[in-house]
Amino acid sequence: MTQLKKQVASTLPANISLDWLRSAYSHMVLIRAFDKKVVALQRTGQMRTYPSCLGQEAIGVGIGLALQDNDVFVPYYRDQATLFLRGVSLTQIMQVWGGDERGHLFEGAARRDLPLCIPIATQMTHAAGVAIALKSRAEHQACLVTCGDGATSKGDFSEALNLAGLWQLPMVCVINNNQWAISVPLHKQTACQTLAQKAVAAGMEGVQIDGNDVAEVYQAVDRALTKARQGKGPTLIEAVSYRLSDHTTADDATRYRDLEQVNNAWEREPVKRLQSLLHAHQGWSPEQENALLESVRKQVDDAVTAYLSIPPQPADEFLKYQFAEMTTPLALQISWQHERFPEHETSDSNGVQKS
Amino acid sequence: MTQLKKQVASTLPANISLDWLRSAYSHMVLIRAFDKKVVALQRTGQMRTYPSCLGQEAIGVGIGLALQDNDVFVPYYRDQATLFLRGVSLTQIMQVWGGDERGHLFEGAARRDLPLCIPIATQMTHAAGVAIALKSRAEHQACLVTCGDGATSKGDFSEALNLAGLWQLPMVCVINNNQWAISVPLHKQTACQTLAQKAVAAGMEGVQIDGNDVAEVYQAVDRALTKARQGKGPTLIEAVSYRLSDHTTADDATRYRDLEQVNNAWEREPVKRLQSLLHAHQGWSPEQENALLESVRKQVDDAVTAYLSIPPQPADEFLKYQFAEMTTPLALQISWQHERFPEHETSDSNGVQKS
Amino acid sequence: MSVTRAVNSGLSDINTVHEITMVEAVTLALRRAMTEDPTVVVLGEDVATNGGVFRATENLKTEFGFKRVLDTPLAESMIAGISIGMATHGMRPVAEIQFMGFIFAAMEQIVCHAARMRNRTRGRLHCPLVIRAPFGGGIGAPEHHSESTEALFAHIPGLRVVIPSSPVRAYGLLLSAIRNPDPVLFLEPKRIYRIVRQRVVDSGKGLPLDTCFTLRQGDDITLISWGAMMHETLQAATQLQQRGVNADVIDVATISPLDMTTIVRSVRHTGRCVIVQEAARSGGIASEISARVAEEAMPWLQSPVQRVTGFDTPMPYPRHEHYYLPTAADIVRACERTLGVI
Amino acid sequence: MSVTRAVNSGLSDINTVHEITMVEAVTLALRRAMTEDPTVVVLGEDVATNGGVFRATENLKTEFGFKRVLDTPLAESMIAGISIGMATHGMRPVAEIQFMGFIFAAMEQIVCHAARMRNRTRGRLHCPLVIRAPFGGGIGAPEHHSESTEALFAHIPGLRVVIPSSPVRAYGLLLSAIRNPDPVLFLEPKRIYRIVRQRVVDSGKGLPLDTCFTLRQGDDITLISWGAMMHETLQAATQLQQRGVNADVIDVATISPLDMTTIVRSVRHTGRCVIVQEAARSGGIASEISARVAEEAMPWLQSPVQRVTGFDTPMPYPRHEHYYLPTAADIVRACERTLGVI
Ligand SMILES: Cc1ncc(C[n+]2csc(CCOP(=O)(O)OP(=O)(O)O)c2C)c(N)n1
Ligand SMILES: Cc1ncc(C[n+]2csc(CCOP(=O)(O)OP(=O)(O)O)c2C)c(N)n1
Ligand SMILES: [Mg+2]
Ligand SMILES: [Mg+2]
Repeated sequence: MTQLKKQVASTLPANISLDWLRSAYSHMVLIRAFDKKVVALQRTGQMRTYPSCLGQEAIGVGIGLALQDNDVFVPYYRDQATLFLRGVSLTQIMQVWGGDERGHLFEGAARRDLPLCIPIATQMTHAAGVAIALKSRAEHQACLVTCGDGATSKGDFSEALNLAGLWQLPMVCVINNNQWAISVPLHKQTACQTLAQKAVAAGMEGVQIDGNDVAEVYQAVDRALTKARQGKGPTLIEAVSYRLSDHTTADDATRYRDLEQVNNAWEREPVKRLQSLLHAHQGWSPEQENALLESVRKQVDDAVTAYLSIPPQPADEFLKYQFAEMTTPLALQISWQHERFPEHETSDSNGVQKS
Repeated sequence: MTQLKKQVASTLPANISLDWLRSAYSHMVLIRAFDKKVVALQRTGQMRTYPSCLGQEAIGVGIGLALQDNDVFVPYYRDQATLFLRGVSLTQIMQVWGGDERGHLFEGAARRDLPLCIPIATQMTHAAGVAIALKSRAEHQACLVTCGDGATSKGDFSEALNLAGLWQLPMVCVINNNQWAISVPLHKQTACQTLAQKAVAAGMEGVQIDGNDVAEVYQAVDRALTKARQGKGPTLIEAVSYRLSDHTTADDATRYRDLEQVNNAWEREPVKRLQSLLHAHQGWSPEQENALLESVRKQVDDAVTAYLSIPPQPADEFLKYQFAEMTTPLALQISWQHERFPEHETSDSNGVQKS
Repeated sequence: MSVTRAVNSGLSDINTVHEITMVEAVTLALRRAMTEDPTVVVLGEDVATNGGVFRATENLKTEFGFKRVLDTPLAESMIAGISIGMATHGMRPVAEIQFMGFIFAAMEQIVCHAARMRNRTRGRLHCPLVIRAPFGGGIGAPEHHSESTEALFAHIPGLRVVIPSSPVRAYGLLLSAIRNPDPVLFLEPKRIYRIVRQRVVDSGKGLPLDTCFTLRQGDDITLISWGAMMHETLQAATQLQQRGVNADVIDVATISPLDMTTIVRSVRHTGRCVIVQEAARSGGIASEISARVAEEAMPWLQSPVQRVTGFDTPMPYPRHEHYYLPTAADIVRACERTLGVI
Repeated sequence: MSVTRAVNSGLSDINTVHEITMVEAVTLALRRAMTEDPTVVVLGEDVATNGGVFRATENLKTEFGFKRVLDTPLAESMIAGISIGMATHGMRPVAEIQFMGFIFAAMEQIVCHAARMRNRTRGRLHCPLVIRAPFGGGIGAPEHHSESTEALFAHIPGLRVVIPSSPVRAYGLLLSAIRNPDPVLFLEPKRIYRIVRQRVVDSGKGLPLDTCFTLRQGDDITLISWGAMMHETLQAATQLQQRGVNADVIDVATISPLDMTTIVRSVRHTGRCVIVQEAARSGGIASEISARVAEEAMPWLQSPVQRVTGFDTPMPYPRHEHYYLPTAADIVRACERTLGVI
């Protein structure tokens, strides 16, 4: 296990090009702008409870760039960056957090990915199951699952790793160690010195990396994925970062943590840090920055416009996805919705919305 | 972590007297005889499904001798030896496995102990809770919990240890590693090289010991209990042994394991091994052996007689322990039992059995 | 039809002098219980420093210290399991499950242990614990934060399930739940955590468990509900009254064990019965009550019992949850059917 | 009173030519499903080398190899969770929970994920998995090995709950469950695993889910049950017949979603109804059926529906479990009450 690097590197990481860094930087800037916008939408009542990924962009982007299209991604709820890189549109991400299941109609490489998982750590065993399926077809793909630091206390985490280690599953788990589980700091979550060493209990490899360094995240994840695809077993990666935002828009972190700690964390935040590195290597000009910000603004604005113009589902639509075939009780309940809501709010019998 | 000793020691353990060994030996012989008898009772229809502790006597006796009366014991289901040393009568142990809750009316030091726990690993968090209670009263007692090797795969195991490590609870967990979870051998349960090292994930101490050496069990448990009572935190102890019997009387182990492995295990079984040690040190005579066997036979026979003569509970009795106060629905259901069963099979309104 | 008599016992009226909210009443009861009994301990995720995500445990850590208000690691099964261990050894844990949607990880501990410890040991040990959990929809929370799955717990022998529907009842029932020597699941309808204020006297007086509360008396129809839906049910009763129909309105409060005496007495009197639940329709508490009413009051029933319920789906994500939740209009319509006016 | 017509479709008669037991029928269906569909995989504790503690998966490992018959580590939540992952990715896992009493650790996965994957992704993903679990009392097994908690699962939207009561139905329903694209909890009443043999043709034909089976036809009273209690229910029907009372006997089979059409049709015909369940009384499936019958057939009912059930306690330890289990005599007595003869 490596120990968390505390200083910010100023040399270029080996085997990483300036182009790659520029691209990673662009993604990170986009996600940060997007995230900020969604929080703003929530404040104005156009968005539901939303978990910001502020400060975690390097983890999400590093993972997203390392995943191949035919790998499978099993997200938790703070994975906006990775989902976007998997092909989920910003609009769909907003749709999910705007309280609409249709956001889960993922596109692109994500069409086989699992939906966001809210019950903590439960996604861990799903990922093991996906990995079993991939392995059974000898497809040389891997499954990558994420979770938070708090999630490591929940039984599912251990159960899934134990199985992954035992069956040598093509699975990579990245812990987004943002040091907080809502109001509970990591040192009140476990006495384990690092989360990476939780891998010992599963007889598998554990690595701790700097989750604010997108290149390090990318390289560690890429290495672990390659290993998994080659049938060489699972890896647990602890990516150490910091949750710069409130837990969600429903939370007020000033109730439980010092501003000083947060300010210190801002010193190491991943976007600024990568920008400095690019600057230090003459890899990024003010013009490029301006062009990027402009393009990002447009992308985000377009996504918001699209999001805000999605009509609600008809009042009976949520009754249609319980089973592949309609059941008698549900058919009856659909008819009740037709009585409860005016015609234009329910779809016709073919499931096509009328208005 | 120590590694499992494979050879049988022939020197006397330090700080252990011959007297102590003789006493431990007597308990082990008693439990073995008892265990054999209960299996026989099951074969003749006088006992329900029973999990033999054949081969695990050193673990149970070692723990039982190390526990103090005011410690709390949280057993799993294969803890006949320890329960007996806690003051639970052989009759009560039989009563539990004969399918009668009244066997759980433990006596002696066990009156505050938890009942046998059947859902695997769930007792782990109970023990942590008991340890919290002990710690909150600053009573300098410890809580000892047991589980099987299979139990270490279940989430509760990790959740409990994580908390014990974090809150430095006065808790000791002894894993009875008998190498099998019904038909699943340990190497199909986990890739973790030792179970003791599962402690790493909880940031606590883990020790592997020879579970066939009663003195080693006693000393490791005693040390861990002392440490716990002193407020120095929890310990995980992996006691390596072998399940010489079928999983329970409902199981047929020949279906899934080699006789050869079992025969090898018999070479290291704890009772014979302790007897040899005593013999080697002139600590045990044939007369003593005969007297012991005679006393053991009598104890077991008396217990069986007592067990077989326990009358059933009245037909309405099981309805009376749901809540401290009788509820309306249950009172009604008791009246139904009075209609369903003849008067002599139900108790009178004071809960006193009539016949 | 007769005149409705608004019951004014101070305990039963949702519309009394406004003073504290239901979530504040929960805090008040917790503080009271902790003050009078040093073995009462509050535990759960984010309950101490943060005071709970709904602030139900606000300030308790400051008042009682970190030995009695415990922020646990994130593991619901563990929270339930340690509560059981603590309860069997002289403590009275009041555990919070942050949202009822996350209680399922603790199901094994609740079903297999909390609810059985007394029976299994024939009374040698018992398990005086309370598990509190906010539940129900209508606040636009993410997936898993809005379900009403109380029926799953009401079918577990040995477990009490208590649901307050007003600040006064939250205070009184929670105190009784904590003092009760057996395990209680205390479900808090979070939609009404803050919508009503009520004068709550911190008298330390508990309210009876296993007992329905009659919130309004009337001769024409019996309306039965619990939790947040009491609100819509009372609204419906008011609308009915304006049309001259007087409803007996019953808050079940303890959904297990059920106080069928009060319910059957009312239905035998009114001859008509509508039961309102937010939970999924099939296999809910409304079905249990409906079955019992039919079995025990059939000769008195002038028309079949009606159930107004949620649907046999999970609660939709927030954008569409209003499609799911029963409304006062739904209740009135069911009453009309029962009364034969439509 | 009319003459009982014993239905002889070969599917519905518990007393046909003896050939294989119900547990053997389970194995036969598993083998058939694995043969015809290479994505079907069996997993669980002790299912491979040991062939399952009840031998339901006997020899499957030898026939299909260890890649399709998986002995898992001991963790029910994990078993359910990996099944969900596998099912969303092209496999059809058939997971065994060794005893239903140990399913609670998997509750979160079942409620929060298996039952919701299709809805939550609006049909993009689905979850074709089967969880098999032996359940019910009467074999004298230790604590937690004898409960009937099917009602807890029948209230979960998105989950099918299927219970066979004969070898023929075990075979046909399990095949249909495995082929079904949605999650099915398949509960096997272990008390009747081996007490009846029946000729089962390995035709590969499934039996319809979501459909009751009428095992006997009669005009005088409707007897409704499922699982092992079908046995006592049929015995009671025979005893009644000897007294000239002819019962319509319905095996519910799929307890969620319920086929109320068949049930209501029968009760409207007979005017009397007794429902038999082994599970604890309050909040069980019998209550759901009773409520629905009362709501939909009240004008036809000549007397209130009767429920014959277990008690509101856990199953007693084996020595006293006969005090708990409903008997044919209990059912006959309830019928007598319904018929007004006592
Ligand atoms: C099983 C479960 N319990 C509780 C919650 C409520 N909850 C949501 S997020 C959270 C903290 C998670 O912390 P962590 O795993 O560190 O992830 P982070 O949010 O910090 O990324 C909690 C307790 C939940 N979603 N699921
Ligand atoms: C939660 C749960 N799942 C399954 C079972 C069935 N079962 C009883 S014992 C056992 C194996 C336990 O093995 P181990 O933990 O090694 O203990 P041992 O019996 O070997 O002492 C299993 C699977 C159970 N009792 N509880
Ligand atoms: Mg975190
Ligand atoms: Mg073992």
